[in-house]
This record gives sequence, structure tokens and C-alpha cells, in this order.
Amino acid sequence: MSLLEIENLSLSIAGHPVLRDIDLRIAPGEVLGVVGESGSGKSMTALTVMQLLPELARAKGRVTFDGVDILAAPEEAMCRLRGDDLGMVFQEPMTALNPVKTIGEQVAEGIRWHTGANRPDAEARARAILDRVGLPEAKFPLSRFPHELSGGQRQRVVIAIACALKPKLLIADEPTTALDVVLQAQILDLLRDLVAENRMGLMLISHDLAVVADMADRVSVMRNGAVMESGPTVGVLSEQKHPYTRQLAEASTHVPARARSQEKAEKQEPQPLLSVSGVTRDYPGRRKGLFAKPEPFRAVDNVSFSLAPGHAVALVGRSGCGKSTLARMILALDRPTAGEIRLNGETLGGRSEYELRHARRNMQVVFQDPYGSFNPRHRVERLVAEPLHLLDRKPTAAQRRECVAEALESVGLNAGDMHKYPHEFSGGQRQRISIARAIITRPKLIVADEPVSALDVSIRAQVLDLFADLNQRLDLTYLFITHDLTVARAITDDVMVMHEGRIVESGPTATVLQNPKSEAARALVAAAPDLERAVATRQRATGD
Amino acid sequence: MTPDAPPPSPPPERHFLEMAFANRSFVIGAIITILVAAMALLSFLWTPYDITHLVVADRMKGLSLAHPLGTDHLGRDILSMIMIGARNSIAVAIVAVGIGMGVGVPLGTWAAARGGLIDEILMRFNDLVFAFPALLSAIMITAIFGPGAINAIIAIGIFNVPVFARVARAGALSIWPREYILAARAAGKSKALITIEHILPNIAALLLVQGTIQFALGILAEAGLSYLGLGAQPPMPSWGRMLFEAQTRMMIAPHLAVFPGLAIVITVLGLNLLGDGLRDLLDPRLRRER
Amino acid sequence: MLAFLAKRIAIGLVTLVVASAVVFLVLEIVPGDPALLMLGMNAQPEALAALREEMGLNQPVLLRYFGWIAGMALGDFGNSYTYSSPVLELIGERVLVSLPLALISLFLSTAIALPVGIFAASRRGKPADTISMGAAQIGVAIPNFWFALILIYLFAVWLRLVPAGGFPGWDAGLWAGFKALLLPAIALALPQAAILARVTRSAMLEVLGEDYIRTARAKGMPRRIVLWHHALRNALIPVLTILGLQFAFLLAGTIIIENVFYLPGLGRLIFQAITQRDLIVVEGVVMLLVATVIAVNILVDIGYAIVDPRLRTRR
Amino acid sequence: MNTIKSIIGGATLLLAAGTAALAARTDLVIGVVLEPPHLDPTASAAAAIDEILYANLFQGLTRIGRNGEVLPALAESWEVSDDGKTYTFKLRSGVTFHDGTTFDAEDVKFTLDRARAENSTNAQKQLFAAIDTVEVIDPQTIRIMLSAPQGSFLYNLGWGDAVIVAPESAETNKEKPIGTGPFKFDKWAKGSSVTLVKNPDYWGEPVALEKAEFRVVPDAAAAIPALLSGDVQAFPQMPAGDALSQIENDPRFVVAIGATEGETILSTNNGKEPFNNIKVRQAIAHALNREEIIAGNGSGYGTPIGSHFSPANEAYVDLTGTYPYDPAKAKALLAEAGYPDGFKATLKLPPPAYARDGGQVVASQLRQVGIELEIIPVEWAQWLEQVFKNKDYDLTIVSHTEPNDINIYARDDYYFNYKNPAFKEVMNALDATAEPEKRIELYQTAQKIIAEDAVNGFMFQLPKIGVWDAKLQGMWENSPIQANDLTGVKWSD
Repeated sequence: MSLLEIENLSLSIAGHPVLRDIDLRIAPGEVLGVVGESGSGKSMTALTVMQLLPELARAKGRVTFDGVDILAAPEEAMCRLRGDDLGMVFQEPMTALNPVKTIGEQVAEGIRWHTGANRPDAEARARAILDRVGLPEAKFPLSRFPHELSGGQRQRVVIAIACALKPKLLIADEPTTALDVVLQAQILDLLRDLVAENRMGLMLISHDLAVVADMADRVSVMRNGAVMESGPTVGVLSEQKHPYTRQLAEASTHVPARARSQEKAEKQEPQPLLSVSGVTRDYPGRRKGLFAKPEPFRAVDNVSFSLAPGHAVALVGRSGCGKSTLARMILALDRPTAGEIRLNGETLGGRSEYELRHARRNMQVVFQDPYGSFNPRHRVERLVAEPLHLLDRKPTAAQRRECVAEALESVGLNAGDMHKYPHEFSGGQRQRISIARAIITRPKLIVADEPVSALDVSIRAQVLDLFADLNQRLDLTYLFITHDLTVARAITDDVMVMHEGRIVESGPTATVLQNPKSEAARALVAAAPDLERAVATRQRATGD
Repeated sequence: MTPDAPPPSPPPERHFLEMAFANRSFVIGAIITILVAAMALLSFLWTPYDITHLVVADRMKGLSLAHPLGTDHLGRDILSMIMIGARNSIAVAIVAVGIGMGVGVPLGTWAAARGGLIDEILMRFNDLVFAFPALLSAIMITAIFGPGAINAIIAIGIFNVPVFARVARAGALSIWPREYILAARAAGKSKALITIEHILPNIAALLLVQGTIQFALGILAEAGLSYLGLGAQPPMPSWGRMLFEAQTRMMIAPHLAVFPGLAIVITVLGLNLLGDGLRDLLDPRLRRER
Repeated sequence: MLAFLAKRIAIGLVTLVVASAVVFLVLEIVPGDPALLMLGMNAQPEALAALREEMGLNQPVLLRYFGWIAGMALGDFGNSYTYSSPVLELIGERVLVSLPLALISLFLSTAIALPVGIFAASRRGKPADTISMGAAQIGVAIPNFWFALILIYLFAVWLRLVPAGGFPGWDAGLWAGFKALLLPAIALALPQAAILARVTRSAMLEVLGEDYIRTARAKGMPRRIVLWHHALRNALIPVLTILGLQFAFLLAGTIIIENVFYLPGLGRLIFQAITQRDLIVVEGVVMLLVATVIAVNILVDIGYAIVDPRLRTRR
Repeated sequence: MNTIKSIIGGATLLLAAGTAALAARTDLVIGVVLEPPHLDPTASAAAAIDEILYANLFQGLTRIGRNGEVLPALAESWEVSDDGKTYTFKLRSGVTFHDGTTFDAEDVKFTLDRARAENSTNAQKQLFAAIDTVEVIDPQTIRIMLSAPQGSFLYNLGWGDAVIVAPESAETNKEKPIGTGPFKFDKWAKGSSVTLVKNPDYWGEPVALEKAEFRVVPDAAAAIPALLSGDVQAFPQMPAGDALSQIENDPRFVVAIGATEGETILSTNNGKEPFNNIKVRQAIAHALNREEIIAGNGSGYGTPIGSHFSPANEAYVDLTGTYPYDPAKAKALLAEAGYPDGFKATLKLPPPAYARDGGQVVASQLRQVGIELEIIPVEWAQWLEQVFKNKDYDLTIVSHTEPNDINIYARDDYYFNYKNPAFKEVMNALDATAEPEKRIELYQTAQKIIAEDAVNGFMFQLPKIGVWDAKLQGMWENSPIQANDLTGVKWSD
């Protein structure tokens, strides 16, 4: 007897087909992992179960939850189900809570609505569930507002709302994607415990195979609105019978082929390309009282390191640890409060924009968001050519075009693409354009701020390959800013672990990640999901 | 190749005209606006009657073939008056919007680019100007220079400055943290250059929409000032003044008040529809279906 | 929050002082001699000189400014040239007309606009939405003085329900006073209501697309309850902004509307004072209006903080 | 349109039936166009003050009657010496001011001395210019010595600026007027209305009205609804404009067209090229079509005038035929004057409708004969500054509402820049003459001189369009003086 049964579900939104013949089952107490890349229809499946689809959506097929035919159920019936027997946790904790209501109100509201409890009773229950999700009364009274909580804490509140009435089925749609790895591990643990305690069914939606392998009893792999493969986690992920499953698995553990530059490093060139010494950055803090002096917030605290030419170094750490601030200072987009940064021996501090031109030519940047990093109103030619502004002699139009063509070709695009607008490209292609823009002035150093974390796994693998390839061909030095240890592992020689503004550990990537010494590094490594490890653990568990 | 395809939705530029023609507000608004503008332009070349030649004997005639909208209290053809009045309304609104944009946009983008003290000063300046509603500054300016179309323009224009400064600043502030601005800074571009190359094109749609709104408000404000006798002065025809003159005669000759009033309503309606349509077409944030 | 409020009020005061300088400087270079205007065409030079002396027009500008601003701080706005009575007294009488007028119309426009806006947002794309927003679109385009004329002829002359204009004074009874302000208030309120309804609708639509609305719906709350309990309060923030701006427009609008209905309010006072070059009165009323706008802006900021807890901790 | 009229007509009947039920009212709301700046008629030129207070609250030694005649008021009788330089007034006894103080000769002396003092703010000081000394003979008798005979002296004493005030209350009259009249001051709601109530201690015949409210109704747009809705029952000077035709057809109202002292003229700068050429001025006179100008001025009422004199005055001569409307003649005269193709000039127009509307008609008419006028609208303050004070103008349109003011043409510094010794002589003779017949003769000569000189474009006498409830009796039809004398007004039942 299944708790949820989806049979032959097809969905179209405004006439566009979104889902085709979906079949899914969840038994009581079972965890079903739904994996797939963006656009595969995972979220729409979840919203169909909740009946929270956009207005123009039309669903066909059968969805039965606990004996209720959901597609045919009237709105009042759904209202009775939602929040009571059916709970849902969303991806973005920052926006999922109403900013003008206290967390207590928001948790108690559903309790009062469904049970008819009076306010004190409902609040008592809300208090209990908040305690349960790890928000103790002492630090998190019911009167807290969402903006007073961090992202991880807010996600706990959302989980509390969803689990307040011990639902039979909890749907979690990418519940940890917006959180860093350490928080992700904590939230996943919480979900796992709640499900076990209350014998809830859990539909865990994720793009991350490792997360699903770690959590789910059974897995369904989706692609383009259809289910590719379903089955027990171990079977699906260890055997990888379906070609798409295999492709996904390979991509998520992909390591680009690159000649280890260890030998190069051996040469020990006399001068490092980049040297950072004693860099500190303070931001003005919040004023506590009318006359109290505001206490500054120290984002980066006395950081020193140097980078040898041709090396690829990862700067890893949890979100908010100061790694992006450090990157911006290296790029001379922000000025350190104290300390000095030198590129090729040339100091960046106290220079005018004009004097920085030479340094800037040797140092370019690739950003995370392939959508936000281009001016949507310019053509690719103009976008890619932008750094040519740094040249002392302005190139002619023909020269410029030639440079752009060359850069585009070296990142695997066509020269003809320069006449298009950025929105005509996919996310992966845009990231290539972004790289083309970074290499057009033939820089020595590329700072890449989470360059692949917004990309689906298979695209991510391709872009990593490109980075590796350019590292060889153009003798580039990389500083990768990332929270994803697999990226660091895949492409960098050395790694530096940053925690609360300081670099707490550094060394060769393999060494540090296999045998972390500092607590921060250990936490990161332990929390990082790992597909192979997860499957192995699960195999052992089922094997017994 | 994995399904890393470009987004299926049509890009804004390519099908702009197609989308524009499907947008009811935009089409109706554009048609009305074009008609009013055409009427004003035509009045330079031709009007049914010469309104400086008064035929007092023909005063306050009703609707007829000779005078489709009748005549006013001095025997002037109302259609001709409305046509020439459109000129005045449009001119006042254009110049006032021009002043607002010309001063407000540089101020707003400058404040957004510099931040800190300059931003604070600009915002306080905005507060100061906002504290004087357009009509109030118009009255003060009238007190100095006497009433007239020029003073109406100045008053409305002054009021437009902080409006555009605010819109430009808010728009620019939302663009500055974008990664392509960081990329441009990494490419060594100065703030002024970035403002011109990246900020302005991206807030142009915002400004255009605000422009049509302020244009419509300008026409309403001009009508109000003229109605109080602080705007265009006779013999220059103006819709607001026509209404003022018609007011006492409304019961014996309602057409005197009806047509200039309708002219204002239709023009403002047209501009507002155009603005709404443009907003739908240009502002991707609102276009995106949620 | 207190610190924020203190800062806000301090900024408001500085703005007010700068505004007073602007007002005084602008109005002191008016071409025209109030004494000459008062005494008329056949005025004798001696009489003129005597009047100018009496009015203090012979003192240096700076001295007059500081005298004026110091007086205002102490509640003395000077004496009207034409009414030869204290400006504060004049303003006091007129405020009793203008303030109720502005408040009634503010109330009317809010009472009309919020329900219409919310209703239209909840029926997005349905005929009710299209019709109410079409009406709002026309309402925005109608000049309020034209609307006032139509109202006068409809309700006062034709149906004889309310007076055509004028104000009997509050001592004629609360109801009589209210009746006299009703048409002007409607004429002022309607175009504002149209704007406000449009803002309310779009703010509601924006909020209804937010994630937390989905969270609330996932709790099992019906759409209608989510609309009132979750969406409305968040949508109030842009609505408050517009309300604050509109109050300034309302004040300005009273100048026109009070002239249409010949109400003895601040608008008429300033308008008459301008034509009579009664500068002290003009300056006093302008300062009062400017101070009101600034005060309303501060109130709106407080309103933000009440609505949105995120702003309570603002510096 | 017809249905609208019939519906309004129906409503009218309803109201007529409603008011008929009320018996003999004793209150009256009178609409006035302008609000008084203050309430002291001896300290301002503003006609609005006199229109409320003259004869009702304040009284002078003499008063001007319904038809412009000089009647006794606080002076019971008077004697004039043969040389015309000594006036002895016998004052009425038993008169008290509203504050209870007694009226006697000392009050008269105080009033006249105050008005002609060096630092006087009286707007019409020239009225008292002829006075040499004022002498109290006894409490009921006062003697005034003139430095030169002045024929209009008794008339002058009837002006609102010459009303008798008490030394006890003179300083506070602006806010709280204290007079001797049949009404006393009740309240002034600034910006709205001034209310007078019956004075129970009045020395003369008591008035019928208990209460009279003068409500400020600034323009036609407000006046018509106020009248139609019954809020205001009388407009001595209705700014009705075209809507008058509608009121005339309404049986509820009486429309009385009378004459005012307002000569509406196209004032011409006689001191400036080409207007210093009499042929040009004559051409302008011939180009003006008075009928059309009057028609364009709304109500269509207004008496054409040919000189600067009120048709209501007994000394009036109709001189409109001096230069009749004749565009061809006008063109010919222009050619003779050396302007065959006409010329360009400016026309400065102050705010009133007669100027702004009339100015456009005048411009259109002068254009027919080749004179291109650039219309420059000005505010009153600018008009006073530029035109009246600095004489910086070509043409302007203004209504001269002071009564009997033809003597302004004798003033050298007046803004017309008109200088004619012959005319000055006539004025001097007039001052020296007290005989009525002789004076009429001199007035007529004066009228003819300025008419023939075509000093200004003489257009029309502003009509006094009085509109009041048909049941109201005793309202003045003419306004020989700026006043609304309510002493004889009552409601019929």
C-alpha cells in the first residue's frame, strides 16, 4: 500500500508540455530521491502533488495520496491536506518566510488552522517543534522575525512549519541547495531524523546525486519531464544501467585530464605571481545605540599567501567566511583596510585606476552567475572586447574583431557567435564567453569566483575541462573561489581553507582534503557529500 | 552534447514589435498619443479657423458642420483652439520632462556611482524639492515672474528633477552590484564610462516608462495651473484655460467645458496606456510570469 | 529605531531650515510693491511711504529673514499686509477647513482604493479586474478641477443635495460643515483613489508571487486568508510610500479645489495672498505646507517600521 | 440641452414652492466678489470695504444717494459761505457709536485731521486736500475752512474714505469696526464672510433686516451655483457673464442692470510714438467696434461711452458718435499719420475678464486696420508697477471705477501722459464753481475735449448687474458710489 502513487502524470503549462507519463510511488516511511538537472520537471512534480501549480497548468493522469485522488480533489479538500498530512520544504529559505510575521506566528498559524487550537496551545506546540528542529527557546523565542535568523536557521523554521503536524508525506524541494555544505549536512541530518521519528514519507528532490545517495531508499532519475529510471538507491547508482544515470554519475565525479603542474612548481620561480601579505578588511558595523561607537565587522583578517605562476589554487570555505571579499581585493575592486597585495611584484594599493591598467591586464575574473555577468544590451563582440580597454593603444575595429574571434575560438565557440546577444546562449556557453572575456588580454592570473556552481553537473564537467585545458595552453594561474570541494579536488594543485576571515589551513589539495588538520577543514570535508562514499555506505548497510 | 540549450522564451529585442502589437494598452496608447501629436503638428500648418480673428457674432455656437465642436465665448472655433492648445500642453510637458531627465538622470546616476556623502546630499536635496509640490513652486515662481507658460514649465520641470533622480538612482543602484559591472571595473573602466556604457542603457527602459508617466502628469499639472490662471496666458489657447473660461458658461453652453476636458482626459489616458504598455514590454521583471 | 527616528527628525528640521531660506529668498525678490497694490491706483506717495515704513519693507533683507525665522520658531509668523492680523491667526482659521478636507479625501481615497486594488489583484485577468482597472485608468486621467465642476453641476445645482460651494463655518454645525466639504473631498479623492488602487493592485500582485505566499499556502491556508493575512501587510509598504507622496499632492490639490468651491482654506489663502502680494502670508503658508509634507514623510517612515519589522532595527 | 433645461426648471419650481412657505425673512446673504483686506474704509482704497460697511456700519457727514445725489447724514444741515470757502455743519444729536461712546464735533475734527495728516494712510487724501482748518464751534457744530473753493467738497465728504470714526476705536477699526450706522459688526470669518447685525440703538429709522452676511464669492463659476442653490440671495454686482441670460429667464430672480462709475477704456500712452499723434488715436477710435466689444464681454450689457464719464451722471453727454466705428476711415487716418501699413504695438492686459477677453476682441479689431497688437497679460501688481507707475506701455485696458474722476486727465504725472492746458483750465474752473448748472456745463466741456482728443479708446461703462431674489425689495440698481446700502432693504412676504 503506497502513501503516494503517481501514475501516468502529464502536465502542460499554457500549452507547453512539462511532464510526460510520470510514474512514482512512495510507501509510508520511505525516502524517495528524485534527481535530475534543471528543467527535468522535478519541482513541477512536487507542486502537482501539493496542487500549488501556476494558474495555466493542466494535469492529466492519476495522483493518489493516502487514498485521495489529488487531481480531482476540490480546493477545500487540498487545504485540509496541505500542512496537515502533506508538508513541503522549499529551496530558498531566505524568501520562504513572511518578513512581517514572527516565526512563532508562522509556525502556530498552520497548527491553529488545522487543529482549531487556541493561541496559547498552538504556540506551545510551535515552541515544541521549534525546539525539535534545533531552535531552542533561549536563543530563538517565538517573537523572532525571519530577518533576525540566518539562512540555515530559516530553513529550520520552514521545516518546523512543514512538520508541525507530523505529516504523512514531506516533500523537500532542493532543501539544501542554497546552503553551504556544512549547513547542508546539518539540515539533511535533521530531515533524516524527523522522517525516522514520525515514520513520514519523504520525497527529496535534488540535483545532487551524492545527497540523494546519502538519504534515499529509492531513487527516480528524471530528465526533460520524464522518469528515466527508478529503483532502489544502491541498485540504480552502483549499477548505473541507464546511460543517463551513468552520464550524471560520471559528470559529478569528473576530474579533467591535466598534467599535474607539480613539476612546474618544483622549478620554484624566484618571484611569486601574486603575493598577499597581512591583508585585512573591516566593514563599518551596526551602531548599537545612539551614542555607542559602531563596532567594525572584520571580513578578512590578516591573510597572507602567495601564488606561483602556472599554479591552480582553490580558496575554499563556508559562505560568509570572507573568500569573496578577499577575491575582490585581489582584483583591486575593493581596498584592504591593512596589508598589501602585489601582482608580479607591483603593489596594487594606492594606485589610481589609470596606474592599475597594467596590473588589470594581467589579472582577469570569471564570475559565478552566467546570467548576471553580461550586460544584456551588448553583443558578444563588445562584451568580450571590454578588457581591451586596458591596452595602451586602442585596437582598430578589425584588430578588435580578430582578438575576439581568437578568444571565442579558444574557449570552444565560433567566431561568428560574436554577433549574437548573450541571451541567445545557454548557461554553459555563457560561462565560456565569460572565460573568453577573461583571457582576451592574455592575463597571467584568472580569479574565478564559484565559476561552475550555477551549472548543471554535466555542463560543469565540460567547463572544468576548459579551465584545465586553458591552464595548459595559455599557462594561466588560477585562483578558484569555491565552496564545493569536488571542484577543488578536480582542478587545483593547492588548497587554502578559509574560516571567519582567516586562512586556517593550506597545502596540496590531495593532502589537505584527505587529511584535514584544522577543525574548519575537517568539518568541510566531513560535510561534503560524496557519491562513491555514500553508495558504499549504503551498500554495506543493505549488504548486512 | 547535454541539453544545455538556450532559454526557449523569445529574447526581448527580436520579437519586440510582434509583442508590442499584441499589447492592447500599448497599441491604444500609442494610437492616441500619435493622434494628439499629429493634431498639434498639423495646427502649425492648418487649423479650421484663424483663432486670432474673432467673430463675436458667432459666439457660443453649438456643434455644427461649420464648427464641429462649436465656438467659444469670443466666437473662436473650439476645434482649432483644442488643436493649438495641444501644442501648448505637449510643449510644456516635453520641456518639463526634458528638464527633469536632463538634470535628474545625471544627478541620480552620479549619486548611485559615488555613494556616500554625495548620495546622501542628493537624497536630502530630493527631499527638499519633494517638499514643494509642483503647484506650490508654480505659485511661488508666479509670484516672482508673474504667470505664464514658461513659469509653468519651470515649476513642473523642477518637480520632475527629483522624480527622475530617484528613478535613475534606484535603477542604477540595482545595476551596480551586477557581475558585469564588476567585470567592467576589472576591465579598468571608470565609473563615468561604466555609467554611460552599462548603467544608462539598462535603466533606459525604466526612464522611458517614467517619462511617459511624468509627461501625462505634466499635461495634468499644466492644465491645473492654466485653470488657476498661472499657466499659459491669453491669447495663447490652453486646455486648462479653456476650461476656466468655460466654467461659468457650462450651463448654457456645456460643449465649452466638455471638449477641452475630454482632450485632457484622452491625452493623459493615451500616455498612461502607452506607459503601461511600455512597462509591460520593457521591464523584464514584470514580464516574467510568476 | 529611536536613533533612526531622531536622525530622521533632525534631517527633517535641516530640510525645513533650508526650505525657509529658499522660500524667503525667492519671495523677497518679487517684483511689485505690496504697499502700492494695497493703496490702489490713486495712492499718494506719502501714504505709500508711510505704509512701507509700517510694514517694515525698508529694513535690510537679511534682518527681515532672521526676524521672520526667529518669529516662526516662537510661533509668530508675522502680520498679514492685507488683513493686518497675525498670519498664524489667519492660518489657524484656514487650517480648520483645509485639514479636514485633506483628511476626508485621504480617508475616502484610501477607503475606495484599497478594497478595489485588493479585489482586482485577487481577480487578476478576470473581467472584474479589467473593468476596475480600466476605470482607474480613466480616473487617473481626469483633472480634479474638471471633475469638481461636473460634481457641482450634478449634485449641487441639479440634485441640490449639497451646497455648491462656500463654507458655513464649523459653528454652523458639524454636519453642515461636513456637507460643504463632501463634494470637494470627493473631487480631490477620486483621482488619488484611482492611482492608489493601481498601486495597491500591482503591489498585491507582486507580493502574491513571493515564496512565502507559497509557504503559507503549503500550510493549508486558503487563498483568501493568505491574501488578507500574509499578502496585504507586505503590500502596504509601496502603498504607504504612495500615500505619503499623495498627501503632498492633496495639499497642492486643495489650492485648486478650494478655488473651485470657494472654500476659505489654506489654498485660497495662499492664492489670494499671491495676487495681493501679501508675502508674509505666502511665506507662512508655504512653510506650513512644506513642514507638513516633511512631517508626513517622517510619519510614513514610522509607518514603514510598524508594517515591516526589518526596518525597526534600521540605523 | 432642452431636457436639461426642463429638469432644472422643475427643480426651480420646487425651490420656489419651498421658499414661499417661509414668511418675512430678516436675514440676508449678499455675495461680494472681493474680500476686504480689513474693515477700515479710511485706510484703504479697496472697494470691498465700502461695499460692506458704507452707509450700513459707517456714516459720513453727507451721504451719496441712490442716484448719486448728496444727502445729509451725520450732518443734519450745512451752510456754505458766499466765497465757497467756509462750510458750517450742524450735526445730528443723540448719535452714539456702536461701542456706546457719543458722537460729536470732536469726532469729526479727529476724523478729518487724521485723514489729512502727514502720515495718513488714507487712500484718497486728495479728497481732503482743499481743507485748510477744521474748527469745533460747539459739540453739534463744526466749521471747515477751505484754502480754495471746491465745488465737489460736499460730494467728497460722502465718500467712504470720509466716514466719521471715533478716536477711541480708530486704531482697531481694521479688525473690529465701530461706526454710527444702522448695522453693527458681528464677525468676520476671514476668507469667507463678514456678518453685520442690526444696531438696536440706531439714531435713525431702524432697518428691516436683523442680519446681513456679506459672503465672498470670487467668480462667476462660484457665483452662479451659489445663487441657483439659494446659498446667496443677492449679488449687487454679479460676476455672471454669459450665464446671466439663464438667470434672466428665471422667475425667482430679479436682474437689475444699472450703471457703475467704471469707465472701461483702452488707455493709451499719449506720450509715446506713434500714440502722441492724434491721427493715430483717432484711427484707433474709429477701429473700435463698441457693440462687438460689449458682446464679447459676456453678459452683453454695458453702455457704450464716447468719453470718460458715467452715463448715470446728470452731466453726461453721449459722445459715442465723435469717432464712429469705421475701419476704412481708420486706415485712411493711419495712412495720413504716416502708417499706411499700420504698425506693431503691445497691449498689456490686467487680470479681469473685461480686459483679458475685451483685449482679444480689441486686438482682433485693430488688426483689421493694420495695427498688430502683441497681447501681454500682466498681474495687477505688474500692471501697477509697469503701466500705472512707470508708464511703460503702449496700450492697456482698464476700468476706472472711481466716481467722477474725469479730473485725472488734468494730472501731469498720470499714466495717460496726456497734457492739455485747455482741459486743465476747465478743471480749475470746475473747482472754483459751486453752481450746479455751471458745473454741469463745465463737465460737459471737459467730456468733449478728451473725446475729441481721443486721449484713450473709450469703450463702455461697466454694467452693474445686480441679481437678487425676486422677493427682496429696496436693493440699489445703480452704484453711484462703491457701496451696498441696505438701509431700505427688506423681504416681502
